[in-house]
Amino acid sequence: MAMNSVGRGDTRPQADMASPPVATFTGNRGLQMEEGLIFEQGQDGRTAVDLPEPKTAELRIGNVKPRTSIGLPGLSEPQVIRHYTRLSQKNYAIDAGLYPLGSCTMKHNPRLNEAMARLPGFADIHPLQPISTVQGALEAIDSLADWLLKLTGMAAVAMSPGAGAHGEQCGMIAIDAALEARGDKRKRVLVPESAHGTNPATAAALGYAVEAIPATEDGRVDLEALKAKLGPDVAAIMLTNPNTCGLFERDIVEIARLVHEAGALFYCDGANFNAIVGRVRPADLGIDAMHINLHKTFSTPHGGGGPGAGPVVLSEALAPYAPASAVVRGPNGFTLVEHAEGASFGRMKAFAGQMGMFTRALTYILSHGADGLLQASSDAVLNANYVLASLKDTMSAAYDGPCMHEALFDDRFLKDTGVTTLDFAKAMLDEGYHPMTVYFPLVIHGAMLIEPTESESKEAVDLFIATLADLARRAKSGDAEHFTAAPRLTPRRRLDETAAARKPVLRWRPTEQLDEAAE
Amino acid sequence: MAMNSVGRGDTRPQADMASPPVATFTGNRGLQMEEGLIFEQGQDGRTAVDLPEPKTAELRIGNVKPRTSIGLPGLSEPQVIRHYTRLSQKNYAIDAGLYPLGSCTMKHNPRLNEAMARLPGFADIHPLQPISTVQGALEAIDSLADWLLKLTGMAAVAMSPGAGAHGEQCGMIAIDAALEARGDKRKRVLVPESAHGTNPATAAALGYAVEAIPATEDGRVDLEALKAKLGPDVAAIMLTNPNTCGLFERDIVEIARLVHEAGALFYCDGANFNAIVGRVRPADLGIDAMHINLHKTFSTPHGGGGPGAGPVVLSEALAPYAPASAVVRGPNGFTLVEHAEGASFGRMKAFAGQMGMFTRALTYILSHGADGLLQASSDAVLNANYVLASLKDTMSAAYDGPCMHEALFDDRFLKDTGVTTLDFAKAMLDEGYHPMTVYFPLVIHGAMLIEPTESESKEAVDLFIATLADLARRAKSGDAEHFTAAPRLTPRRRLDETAAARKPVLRWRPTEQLDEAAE
Amino acid sequence: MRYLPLTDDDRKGMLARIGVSSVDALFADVPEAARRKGKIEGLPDHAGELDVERQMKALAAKNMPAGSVPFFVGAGAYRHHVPAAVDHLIQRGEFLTSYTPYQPEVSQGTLQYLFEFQTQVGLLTGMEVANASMYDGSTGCAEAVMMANRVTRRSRAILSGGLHPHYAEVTRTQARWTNFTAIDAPADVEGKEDLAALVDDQTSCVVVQNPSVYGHVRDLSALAEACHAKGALLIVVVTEVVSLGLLTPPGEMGADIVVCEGQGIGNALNFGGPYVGLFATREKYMRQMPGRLCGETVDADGKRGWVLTLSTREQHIRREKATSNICTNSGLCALAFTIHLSLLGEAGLTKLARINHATAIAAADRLAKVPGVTVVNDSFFNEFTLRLSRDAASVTETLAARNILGGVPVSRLIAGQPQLNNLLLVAATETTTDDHIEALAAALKEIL
Amino acid sequence: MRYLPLTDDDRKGMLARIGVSSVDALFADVPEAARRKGKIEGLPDHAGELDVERQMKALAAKNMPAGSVPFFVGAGAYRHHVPAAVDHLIQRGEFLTSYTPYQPEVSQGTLQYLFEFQTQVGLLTGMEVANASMYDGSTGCAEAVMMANRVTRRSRAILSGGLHPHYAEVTRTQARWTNFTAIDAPADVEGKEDLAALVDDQTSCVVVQNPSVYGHVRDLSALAEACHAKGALLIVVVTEVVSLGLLTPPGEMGADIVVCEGQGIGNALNFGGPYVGLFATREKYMRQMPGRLCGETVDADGKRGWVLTLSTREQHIRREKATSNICTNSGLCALAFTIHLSLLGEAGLTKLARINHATAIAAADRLAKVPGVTVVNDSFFNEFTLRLSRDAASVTETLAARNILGGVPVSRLIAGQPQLNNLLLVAATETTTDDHIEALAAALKEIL
Ligand SMILES: Cc1ncc(COP(=O)(O)O)c(C=O)c1O
Ligand SMILES: Cc1ncc(COP(=O)(O)O)c(C=O)c1O
Repeated sequence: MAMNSVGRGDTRPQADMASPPVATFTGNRGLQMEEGLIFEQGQDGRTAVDLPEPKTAELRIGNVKPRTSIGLPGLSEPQVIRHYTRLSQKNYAIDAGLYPLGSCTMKHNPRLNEAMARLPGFADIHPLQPISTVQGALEAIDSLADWLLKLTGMAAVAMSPGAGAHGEQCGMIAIDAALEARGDKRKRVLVPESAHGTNPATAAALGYAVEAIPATEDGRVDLEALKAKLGPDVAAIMLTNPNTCGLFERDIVEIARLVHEAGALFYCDGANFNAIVGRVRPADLGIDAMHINLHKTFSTPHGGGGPGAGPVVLSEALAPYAPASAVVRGPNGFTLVEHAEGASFGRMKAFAGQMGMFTRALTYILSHGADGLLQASSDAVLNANYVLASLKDTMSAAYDGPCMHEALFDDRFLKDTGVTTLDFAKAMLDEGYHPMTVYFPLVIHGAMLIEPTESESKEAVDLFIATLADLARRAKSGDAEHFTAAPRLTPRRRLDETAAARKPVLRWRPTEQLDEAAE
Repeated sequence: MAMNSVGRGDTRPQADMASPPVATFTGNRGLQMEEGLIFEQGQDGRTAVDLPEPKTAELRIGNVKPRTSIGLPGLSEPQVIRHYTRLSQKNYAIDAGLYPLGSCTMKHNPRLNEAMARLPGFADIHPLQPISTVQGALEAIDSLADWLLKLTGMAAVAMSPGAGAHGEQCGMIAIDAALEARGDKRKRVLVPESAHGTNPATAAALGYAVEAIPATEDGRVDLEALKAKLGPDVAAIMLTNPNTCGLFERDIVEIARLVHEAGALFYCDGANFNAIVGRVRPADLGIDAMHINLHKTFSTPHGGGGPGAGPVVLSEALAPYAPASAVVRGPNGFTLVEHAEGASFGRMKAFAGQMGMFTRALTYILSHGADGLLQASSDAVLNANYVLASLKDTMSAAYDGPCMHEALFDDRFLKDTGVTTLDFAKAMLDEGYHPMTVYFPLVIHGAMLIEPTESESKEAVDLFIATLADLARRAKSGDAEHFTAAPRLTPRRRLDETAAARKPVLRWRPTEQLDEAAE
Repeated sequence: MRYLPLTDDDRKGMLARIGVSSVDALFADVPEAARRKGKIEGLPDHAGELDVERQMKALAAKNMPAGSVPFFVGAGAYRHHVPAAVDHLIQRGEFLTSYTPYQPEVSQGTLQYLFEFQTQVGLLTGMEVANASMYDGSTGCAEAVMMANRVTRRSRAILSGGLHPHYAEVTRTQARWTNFTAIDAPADVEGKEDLAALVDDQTSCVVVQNPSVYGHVRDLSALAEACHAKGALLIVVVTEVVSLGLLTPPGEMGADIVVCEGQGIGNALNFGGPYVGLFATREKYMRQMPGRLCGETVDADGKRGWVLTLSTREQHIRREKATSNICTNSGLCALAFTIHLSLLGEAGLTKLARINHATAIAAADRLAKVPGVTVVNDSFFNEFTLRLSRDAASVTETLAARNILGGVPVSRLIAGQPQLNNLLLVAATETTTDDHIEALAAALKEIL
Repeated sequence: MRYLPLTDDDRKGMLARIGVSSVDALFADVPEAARRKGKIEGLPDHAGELDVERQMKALAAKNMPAGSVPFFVGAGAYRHHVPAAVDHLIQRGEFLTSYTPYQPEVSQGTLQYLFEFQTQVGLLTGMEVANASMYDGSTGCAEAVMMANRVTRRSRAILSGGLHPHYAEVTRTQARWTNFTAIDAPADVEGKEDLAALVDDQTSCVVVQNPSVYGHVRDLSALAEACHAKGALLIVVVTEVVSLGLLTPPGEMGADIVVCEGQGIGNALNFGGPYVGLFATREKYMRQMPGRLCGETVDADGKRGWVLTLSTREQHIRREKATSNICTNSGLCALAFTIHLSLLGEAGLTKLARINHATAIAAADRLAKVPGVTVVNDSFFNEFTLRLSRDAASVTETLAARNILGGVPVSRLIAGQPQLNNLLLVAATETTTDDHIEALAAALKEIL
């Protein structure tokens, strides 16, 4: 590894010296702090904001009573800062290490994007200000939309969905609307077995019977099976491409042809668009709708679970059905269509979309440019194939390469070791790695889906590979306990999820209430 | 403790379960990452900035050769972010825990101050822009100066010194200049034994013989000894008040009288001004000069060692000698005197001072207001006395209370335990506490100087007290090994300072150079 | 490219290990016809920070920030002062750049704040349980109706005429395409509607907003009883979360589901998003909730910790049988909310709400004195409706030209109802000064 | 008060444990005469964030930010683009709110970056060792002279006429009060001074700036030789650190001590501070250096780590025998420097320097065409001197009135030398656009 070939005394690649058990009074372990709930730290009357007295004590709240007590804890600012700083220190993050969660695209989140999203001209404008006072915001949305259209080759884009699943819903409603418009109500939606859970959930919510399409040996849609399932009551296929096994659907053009021939429409789950940006225009594959997770492909930060944004690109056939709000470029500047007009199917969300995500994504896109986006997807695919090639003999690859942006392994290499995929993942935590996505896609036994992304250096990927290889050797060598007892070096060890679900405790309650409840 | 009386399952006060030793391949331990030097991660041609091509390749650099190689490593932005994020995770900080470093005043650093200092109107202005374009900056400096003058009651303030020690130098030069102006060159400066190292260092640099004033049993200047030392060749006394033992110099008014009587001047080290802000005006004590560490009393962040700012307030007698640059309020706005005029002794530093610290301190001061500053110093003193009262029987207090903002202990309670002050401090690291200041002031054996500051809640101070009491009990119980082996849970265990000093390695060098050097 | 660490040498070495000669070879599965040679046309190449910053600032400069002018715009998004601590903390990489807490051992930070968030939402709304957030209030509203349909096994929802029109549209869109019926009550400008009469034993739920989009504040207890009498649920929508610092919470009025737009605490206006939907209900409906839930448990050493729980409701486990398709939610906005609310605490939130109310009273009283202006409301929290002597949309444009953002014309929200054209929604918060109110009053006096 | 966690109940309980009845009792040691009763007069009480923010923003609004106008001001402080990553990282609480790394086991983050900083400074300046920072370049300059005095046991320093006048003043002030002699060479506007002749065997050092304050770039090798021949040291001052990306470093020219203002990398203009002084020397003088030093070592487990070292030079150990009284230095600014330089790397810094130089060439060539303007310099890095047809100070005021910050009149730096009154220092960096240059040229054409 380059990073260790120079310098001296770098301790990284050495095995860590085991230190003896140490008990502490506080429960803290050096810089790893124990921290109670915010509710356990409150005191009456204390607050971390200084506010002036209200100008009047008068109340004009009709027949509603003013509230007497809420139950919120009172803390000072230093306490709140410390509390959330400590909580943050219990999290893994891209900023701190490789985060190879397949399908989730944990790539670098540039801080420039954060700074730009916080310009008062973007952050401090209201969605219902007069249109004349938000021309820059509309232009930014329009620019981003223009990039998305050019990169996908599609006819239109609905910007408002709040995340990928919301985008799926938007796209599928558009398909519904188009079918309805031609008086052709259909009943079934075809979804590969390997699909992300949001696909069947979305289709089912719209009242469709969801039918699984099986996969071939090599991890793609079984074309013959698909043909057999297609028919006049199939409304759409929902296909992820590159698919959730990290593979490009080789027959996708043919699939599109067959789907259209059957009078159905083609919804493409674009969560993995990041593998092909700049290299393949989805329009050229024959799709009708695709959501783009700005929080994956265009790097708006995941933020511990959100927010995201899921604009949906649409074909000519679906464009008329796009929901409000929509930005329109006109001769005298930009306007915002805020009411569903014409064939528009309605509205997905209040206001005009996840503006804060748009500014970040646009900043990311302008920074990369056409050449950079192409290089990014190339590097993402290169890194994944490098992992696949380097580990396929040590671990067990689900499919031969080449893969796209993520490499899929199964648990055959753990056979008879007493180590499960979950154990293997937990041992990675002790090594300072967030595990890959595990047990997804469901079609692969003990699946491990590794997406390094383009943000990782070769040095980092090399160390990751070496670590996984070492763990695999260790598992095979019979040291199952190293895995089943893992993690042991994390802020918490394995958590009892069964107990959590059996008698759910979803919120803190003051002791008195708990006692009452127990009575 | 209030925070544990409600809620349930809070693990904080329990003793931590010891976990078995675990070796890892990476050397990482869960979220605690190993990280090499930036120089060990570079690759040629890689950079984390994208710059356009220069408009011309022409060089106009006279007879100087353009540089061919520097030796800097090339990294991408994600690598740099990760590197410094990981480094930060190896640091203790106020944000993460109680930081009771006596004399250092590790109080809460409000983020509002950071935000205000970064307003382009403050951060993006040049010190040599036309004065008409920086009126707001000069007004901010003037406002801060006004607060400092009102809080101290002094006649003038020199704003430019870069930190406390620089302020000392400024004040002592002013004293020098005043003495010189009256044709009265003197040779000696009196400094208490307990003084901070910067005091004698400053006096010595100005060519003075530094003479120690002994302390009384109760930790104050020995008035009789002082009288004996005062004489016509004494230029000044440098006295910290509250002093470095955390005590108010009871006789300070008398001391000032005696010093002045002897024709000398009174330099007060104001590092501990935070104990008395709003309660005592130093002018009323009879001092002639005092620096104020904005990075202590007024909470500009310490930043791992700086920057700070050390404005010096001056008496009428010294005011004429203040250095450039100085802000002057005039009928047509503010002006900046940039050249030493009249009796001014010169210039301490380029430009007009640590503006970025001024804006932070002013924000802090405006936030607190006169009432809040008084409450802050009251709470600081209360917290310290609470620690003193709570631990004086478990540990050994150097002096009886009341103390000011910090409580001083010695190592008598560790007698015959085999545990030193240093060991005790290192055991605190395992408990998640930064130790107090140790072995300072030098006059106290094995000194432990605890300054909780006003930013700590009673709950936090209670847990701190309980932890120290537990450690003290543990030490007395004969478990010396727990201390001598500490710390064991920190990113590094005890570091070999002797080896570091014996053959100093002050920078990284590429392996080739090291090999050459070894030959 | 500053974000890409691989060097050309790296790439060569890696291709060699893979055993292909170029990256193109890795894309062999792409049908020939769909492979693009060279870059996609019409798009610029990469740009440095300075350059991108200039482009983005140029766009930002074409907008009129709320903070730069007298500002009275609300109608579902409110400008409150967010302490600097909030933005500092949510930008810590450990929060910002982490994923959904699927590996709880290294995600306790996220999980614990979600648990705190759920608790805060429960306390604020007066409900028993809350989820870990929805995209925003409007999507939460639609999800609430779908949940009510599941709980009651009915499919007729009644939407109040005081419900924010965008919320109603989102819910109607859901209704239309996921097959339930949404009955719209007429615009309730005066705040006098009585929906109880519409509730029958086909009704799954009544959705009512409090304060209503026109600002009226009402006790909903009677409506709740009417709903419950017919086996329907009462869904209460709150678009201004700060109001919960002053008003009896929906939970105490008998609400079964409370949906709230949480933006007002911790989050900037952001031209409409990202925001954060609060979603709370009674314990007995817990398993019908959409979205993620964080629950308490213990680890292998017996220490308290948190995990995502009850995920058998969710799409990634339950797939086509999930309670909702939501996956990514509003995590970081929820964190901002949680931190801001922790800073406020009981005393702070209560006072903040009082200040908002007092400021709005001052604004209403001052504006009522302007000829051509009538205040419609008897009751309100921090927003009320004005009836102007002429078209409100053109008035707001005229005000904007004078650098005053004077409110939201109702016609902006509801198209095609000319009788609403003169109505203007005016909001005031703790950021509104006397000078702002005076400026608006003076300008209106001239314009009307 | 939001920053104070103690409640009145807390205070009561604590006083009880202490055994006093009031906090006042804790101040019993304060002489009666000096005790103030009640608050200090004439000062306002505490204020909330919103209020303070308004006050501070009002002040900020009275300044003209460099980024808002064509900007050519330099003379010791330079406006460069600092990547957003820098400010993000230095605001992490673990860096921002930590103290000097006195407990190395929990300060490895700070120590490691200081070690990296020292290495970077060594590489940039071409010197062997560097310290962990000084307040800024000017104080570093004075410290360098005092160090040279210690090393040579002499006390006569020669200050170049090309040295920044503030640096010269700071050094002269030190000289005057710490008893050494500083000999000022006359202002070297043309960049032709020859100091070698002044060096004698009483000379402790020659202090020369490169590029000089007038912008001239010179090879100092001959001067270094002349110094060494007489047993004197050559101190080279660099006020624009970015120049080290293009020019042969002082170390290669034979400098013994290099002092550099590091602001230009990583740090904003900040109206003059805080900045960061870089201080480097030869290994043999290591123990004579002022300031903190970070050194490599191992821990009890044999792992590499870092500590503050050689502190026997420093005031806290050595007291009156210390090499300097410096304690607090410029830690966080050094971190900003280190991060920015890590982002730049070899390729980035080199290119950045080239861009600066090329932009300055373009500016010089364009301005030279303006009637009434003569470019004084044959050589420069990114700043040069113009001789105008009239008083430069009034010209900059006129430019400012037209929203152009056109440079620094030499008379602002050196008072009382009328022959310098028409000289204007003009700097250009990567942030300077063609439009800016054109705007300045056009305005000068009208004004002159
Ligand atoms: C393949 C796939 N489809 C859809 C989604 C849903 O996207 P979101 O989480 O943005 O709703 C995901 C996200 O995890 C995904 O990986
Ligand atoms: C008592 C005392 N005096 C002087 C100083 C020096 O201040 P600075 O570090 O700002 O130079 C300190 C700082 O530690 C101090 O505690």
